[in-house]
Amino acid sequence: MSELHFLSGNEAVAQGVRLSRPRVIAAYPITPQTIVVERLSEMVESRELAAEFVHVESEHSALALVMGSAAMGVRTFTATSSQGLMYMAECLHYTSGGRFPLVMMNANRSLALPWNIYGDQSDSLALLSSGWIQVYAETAQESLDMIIQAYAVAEDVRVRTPVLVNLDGFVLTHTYEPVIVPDQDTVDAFLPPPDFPPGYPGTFDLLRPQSLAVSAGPGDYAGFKYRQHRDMVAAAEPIRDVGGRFAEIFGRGSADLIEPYRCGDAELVMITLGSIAGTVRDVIDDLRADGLRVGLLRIRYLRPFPSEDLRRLLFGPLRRAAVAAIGILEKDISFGHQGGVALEVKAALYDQAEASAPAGLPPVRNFIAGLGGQDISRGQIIAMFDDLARAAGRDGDEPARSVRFVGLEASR
Amino acid sequence: MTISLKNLSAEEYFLGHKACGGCGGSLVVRWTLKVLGERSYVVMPAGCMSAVGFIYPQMALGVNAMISPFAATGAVLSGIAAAVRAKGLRDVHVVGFAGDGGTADIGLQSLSGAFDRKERIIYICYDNEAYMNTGIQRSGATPWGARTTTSPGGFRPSSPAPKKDLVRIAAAHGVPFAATASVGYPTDFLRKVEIAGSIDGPSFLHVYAPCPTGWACESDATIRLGKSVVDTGLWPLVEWRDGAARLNRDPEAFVPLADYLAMQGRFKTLRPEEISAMERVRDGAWKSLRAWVRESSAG
Amino acid sequence: MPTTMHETVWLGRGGQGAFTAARLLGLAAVRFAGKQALAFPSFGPERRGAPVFAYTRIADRPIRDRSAVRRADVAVVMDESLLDQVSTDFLVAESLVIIDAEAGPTDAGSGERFFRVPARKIARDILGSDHTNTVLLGVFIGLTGLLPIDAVTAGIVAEFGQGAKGGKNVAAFRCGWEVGRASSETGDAARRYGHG
Amino acid sequence: MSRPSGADGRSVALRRKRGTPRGDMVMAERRTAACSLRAGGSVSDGWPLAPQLDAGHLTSSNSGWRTRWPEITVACTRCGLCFLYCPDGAIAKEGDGTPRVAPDWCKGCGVCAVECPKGAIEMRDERKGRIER
Repeated sequence: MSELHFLSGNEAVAQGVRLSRPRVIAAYPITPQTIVVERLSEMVESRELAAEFVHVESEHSALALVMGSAAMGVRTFTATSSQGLMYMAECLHYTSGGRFPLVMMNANRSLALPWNIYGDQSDSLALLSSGWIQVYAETAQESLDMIIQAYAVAEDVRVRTPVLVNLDGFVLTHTYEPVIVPDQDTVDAFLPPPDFPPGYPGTFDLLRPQSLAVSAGPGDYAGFKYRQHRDMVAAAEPIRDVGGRFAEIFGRGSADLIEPYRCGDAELVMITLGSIAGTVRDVIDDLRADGLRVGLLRIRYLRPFPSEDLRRLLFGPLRRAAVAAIGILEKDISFGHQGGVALEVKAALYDQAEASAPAGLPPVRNFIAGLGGQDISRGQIIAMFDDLARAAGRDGDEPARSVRFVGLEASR
Repeated sequence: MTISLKNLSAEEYFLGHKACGGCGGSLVVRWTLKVLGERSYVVMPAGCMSAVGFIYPQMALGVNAMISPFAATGAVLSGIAAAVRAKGLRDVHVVGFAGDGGTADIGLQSLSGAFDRKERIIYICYDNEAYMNTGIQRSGATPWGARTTTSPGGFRPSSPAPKKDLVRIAAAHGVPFAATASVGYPTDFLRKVEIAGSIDGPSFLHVYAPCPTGWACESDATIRLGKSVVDTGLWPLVEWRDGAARLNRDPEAFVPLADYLAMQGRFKTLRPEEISAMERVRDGAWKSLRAWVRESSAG
Repeated sequence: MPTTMHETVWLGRGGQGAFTAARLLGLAAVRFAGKQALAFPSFGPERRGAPVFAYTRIADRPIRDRSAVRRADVAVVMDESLLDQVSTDFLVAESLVIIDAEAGPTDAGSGERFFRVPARKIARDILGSDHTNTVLLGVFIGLTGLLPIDAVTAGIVAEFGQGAKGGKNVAAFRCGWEVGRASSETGDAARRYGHG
Repeated sequence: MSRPSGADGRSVALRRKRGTPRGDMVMAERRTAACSLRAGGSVSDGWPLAPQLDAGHLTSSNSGWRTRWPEITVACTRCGLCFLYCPDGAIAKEGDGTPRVAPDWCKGCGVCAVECPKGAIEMRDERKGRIER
C-alpha cells in the first residue's frame, strides 16, 4: 500500500531511489544534496535497500564509479550539486557518450564565486550540452516520481541516455511537504529488474567479452555523436510513454515535457521551471481573479528540449487567445548574453517565426531571479506580469531590453 | 600453480595494438592478462595503452575492457568491483593499467580512495616516466635529469631526488600487497601478478616500462633497459605484503649508472658530476629502503 | 481557524529543535489532520548556537507558494534573547507570540498578544532536558486549536516512536497544551485563534 | 569472429590477402557482427548502439609499420624467450615449441633478436622488397 508521508525533497528522492532498487550507490557529500545520501546509507545499513554503498573521495569518482558499475550491467545511483556537478563535468560527457543509463539527482545550487551554497539553476544549465536528459521537479512528490521514471527512461533500449533529476536547492530539497510513497510491488511492476538483461548495450559480457567506452577517429566519432543526438531527440516519445504509464498506474504526474497551467486562453504567458512554478501558479490564480488572462508553461524537460510542444502550446490551433507577451523566469545567467532557458526558448521561437512569418512573434522578456538563493516573492512575480502587459502594449518605439535582473535596481 | 615461461598461456589478450615498436607498457598488459586470464575486467584511463588498444573499429584487448576518464581509474575499478560484489561474481579479476601520469599525478586521488576502501582490485602502473601519449611531457615520475618536451634541457629540480615512491604510498594505505617490477625481470613480474590475483583486497604493481620513442633509445633496448635499471639500483625490486617489506634483489654493489644512461638520448645532457650526484641519491634511497624493510619485518 | 493560509515562524538557536517543532506541526497536519502543510528551515549551514528560523505553512488546499514567510500568524520564540538580535519583520499587529518565560520580561514586546510560558522548566521536569519544542508546540495548539490534540499526539509518536522518548514528548506536549488551553478559555488568544 | 586465440585464430586480417587495403566492406561486416548481439535496436545506420565492439575485433594489420623482419634461423633451441618478450604478441609457439612470427602483427622492433640467447634471430631489412614467407 502506498503511504502518505511528510518528507523533504531530498527524503522523497531517497525514497524514490530505494523503491527503484539500485545495486550500487556512490556519492560525495555536498550541501544541499547531503540528506539524500545520508538517508540512502541508513537504508543500506538497515538492509531496507540491498545495494553496495561506496564512500568515494570526490564527485568525479562518484560518477566514474557508477559508470563502472553500469558497465557491469547493474542499476546505479548518485547525487550531487553545484561545484560537485562541475567537478563531474568531464564524466557527464563521458557517461552520456558511453550511453550508460545512469540516474543522478542534482540539488540545484549556485556556482562560486562568490561562494554561495544556496539554490539557483546555474549548475545544471551550464551543463545543458553534456548529453544528459535534464528534468526539473516542482514538488517533493514529483521528485520521488521522477527518480522512478528516470530509470525507466534511461534504461529504455531506445534511449540509453543518463538522466539528471534536478531539485531546487533548499526551496525544494529542504522543504517538507506531503508525499505519497508508493508501495514496492507497484514500483517493481513498473520498472524493469535492476540487473540489465544479458547483451544490454554498453555492458560487459564474460561469455562474449566487450570493449566499451572506446575511442573513435573523426569519421566514426561523428557517427556516434549523430546517433547520440538523434536518440536524445527521439527520447521525447519514450519519456511521454513512461510519464503516461506512470500516471495510469500511480494516478498522478504527466506525460508532457511541458506542463501548461491556465494557458490555453492566456495573453501573458510565463515560462519557468522547477519549484518556483508553484508560486507563479498562486499569482496566476490571484491575477485571474482580477480578470487578467495570464498563464504558465512549466518546462519539465530541458533536454530533450520540447521545441514543438512549446510552439504548439504558444501558437497552436487549439489556443483560445493569441499570446501577447512571453516571460521567461529563470535562476541562472549565461554571462554576456541571457538566461540559459531564454536562449533555449528563443531558439525554438525562431523556428516558429520562420514558419509563421510575416506575422511575427510576441515580445519576450527574460527575468533573471533567485540567483544565489534570493527569495522570489509573489509581489515580484506580479511585477513581472506587469512588465509583460507593458511589453504587449508597446507601440514599437521603446527599445526592447529583454533581460531583467529582478530586484536589482541598477539593471533597470 | 606458479606461472613461469614454461606454462605461460599461449592465449594473446593484447594483440594488434598500435603501440610503438618495442613498447614496454604493452608488454606489461600482455603478460598480466596471460596470468589473469579471460575472466578479467580491464580499465585503462586515457593514456598510451587505451589510445593504442581501442581505436574503433580495431579492438586489441581480448577481454572485457573499457577506457576510464584520466583521473578515475581507481574509481571505475571500484565501480566494477562493487558490481562484482552486488552480483556475487566469483573468480574474476578487476585490473587497471595506468601510466605514471595517470597514477602518480592525476589519478592519485581516486587510487587513494580505492586503496582506502580496500577494494578487491589490481592496479598496475606501467611507468614510462613521462606523459608519452601526449608527446613526452614531464610527469610526477620523470627521473632527475631526463629530457622531455616540457623539460627540454633535462628535468632538474633544485637537487637530485628519488622518484615519487608509489609503493610506499600504497603501503601507507595499508594495502595487502604492493610491489615494484620491471620488464627486465619477467619471472619476478609474473609471480607478482599471480600474487596480486590471489589477494582479497587492493594490490598495486609499479612496473618499469621503457618507451623507446620517449626515451630516445633503440626499439630493441626495452628488455636490456629493464634489466639494467634494476642492476644499477635505480629501480629496486621490492614487495610489501601483509605489513612487511621485502627486497627481491638485494645486490651488494650496483652497476655504474653511466651504461644505463648512455643507452638513452633523454639523459644526454647529464654531466659526469651530476651522474655522481644521482648515484649518491640512489645510495641514500637504498639506505632508506633497507631501513624500511628491516623495520617493517622486525615488527 | 483562518480559512486561508496559516503561517507559523519558529525562532530558536541551533540545537534547540526549532525545525523539529516546525516539521512536527506540519507532519501532524498532513498525516493525522487531513490538512496540507509545508515546513522548512531557514536555509543554510546548520551551526549549533546560531539563530535558526523555521516555518510551517498550513492550509486546507495544496500549498504551492514556496516564497519566504513574510508575516507570522503565530511566532514561537524558543530563546527570547534572539528577539533583540535578529530581524522580526514577520511580527505584525495580529501575530500571536509565544515566548519561553525563563528569561523574564524584556523590552522586546509585551501585551496580550505576547504569551509567556515557563517552557524550559516544564521541559526539564518532564524530559529532563532543555528541549522546549514539544512543550511549546503544546502551548501553541492549546492556545489556537489549530489542529486536534490527537493529531499532534500521533505526530509526536510518529516522530519519536512508541518508546520512552515518544512517551515523554507526548507528556511534555500535553502539559504545554493544558497551559495554553487554560489560558485560551479566558484570554484574548482564544477569540482570535480559537478552535472554531 | 571474436577474440584472438593464438597464431591460428588471429582475426580476418590474417586471412586477408596481404596488401589488400582495409576495405569498407570488411568494416561494415565487422560492425554488423558487433551490433547483432546487442538487443533491441536497428543497426542499419552502421554504428553500434553504444561505443563498443566485441573484444578482439581486429580489422587492420600492423605489417606496414615494419622495416625489419625477424628471421628465425636453425640455431633456434625453442627456448621460448622470443615468444615471452615480444611486446606485440606476434610470436607464437607451434606444437613442438618452434616460434612462428605473425606477419600481420610484427612491427620489427627487434627485441626478440636482441634477447635471443643463441643469436638465432636475424633482423632482415624489408625496405628493398618484401621477404616472401
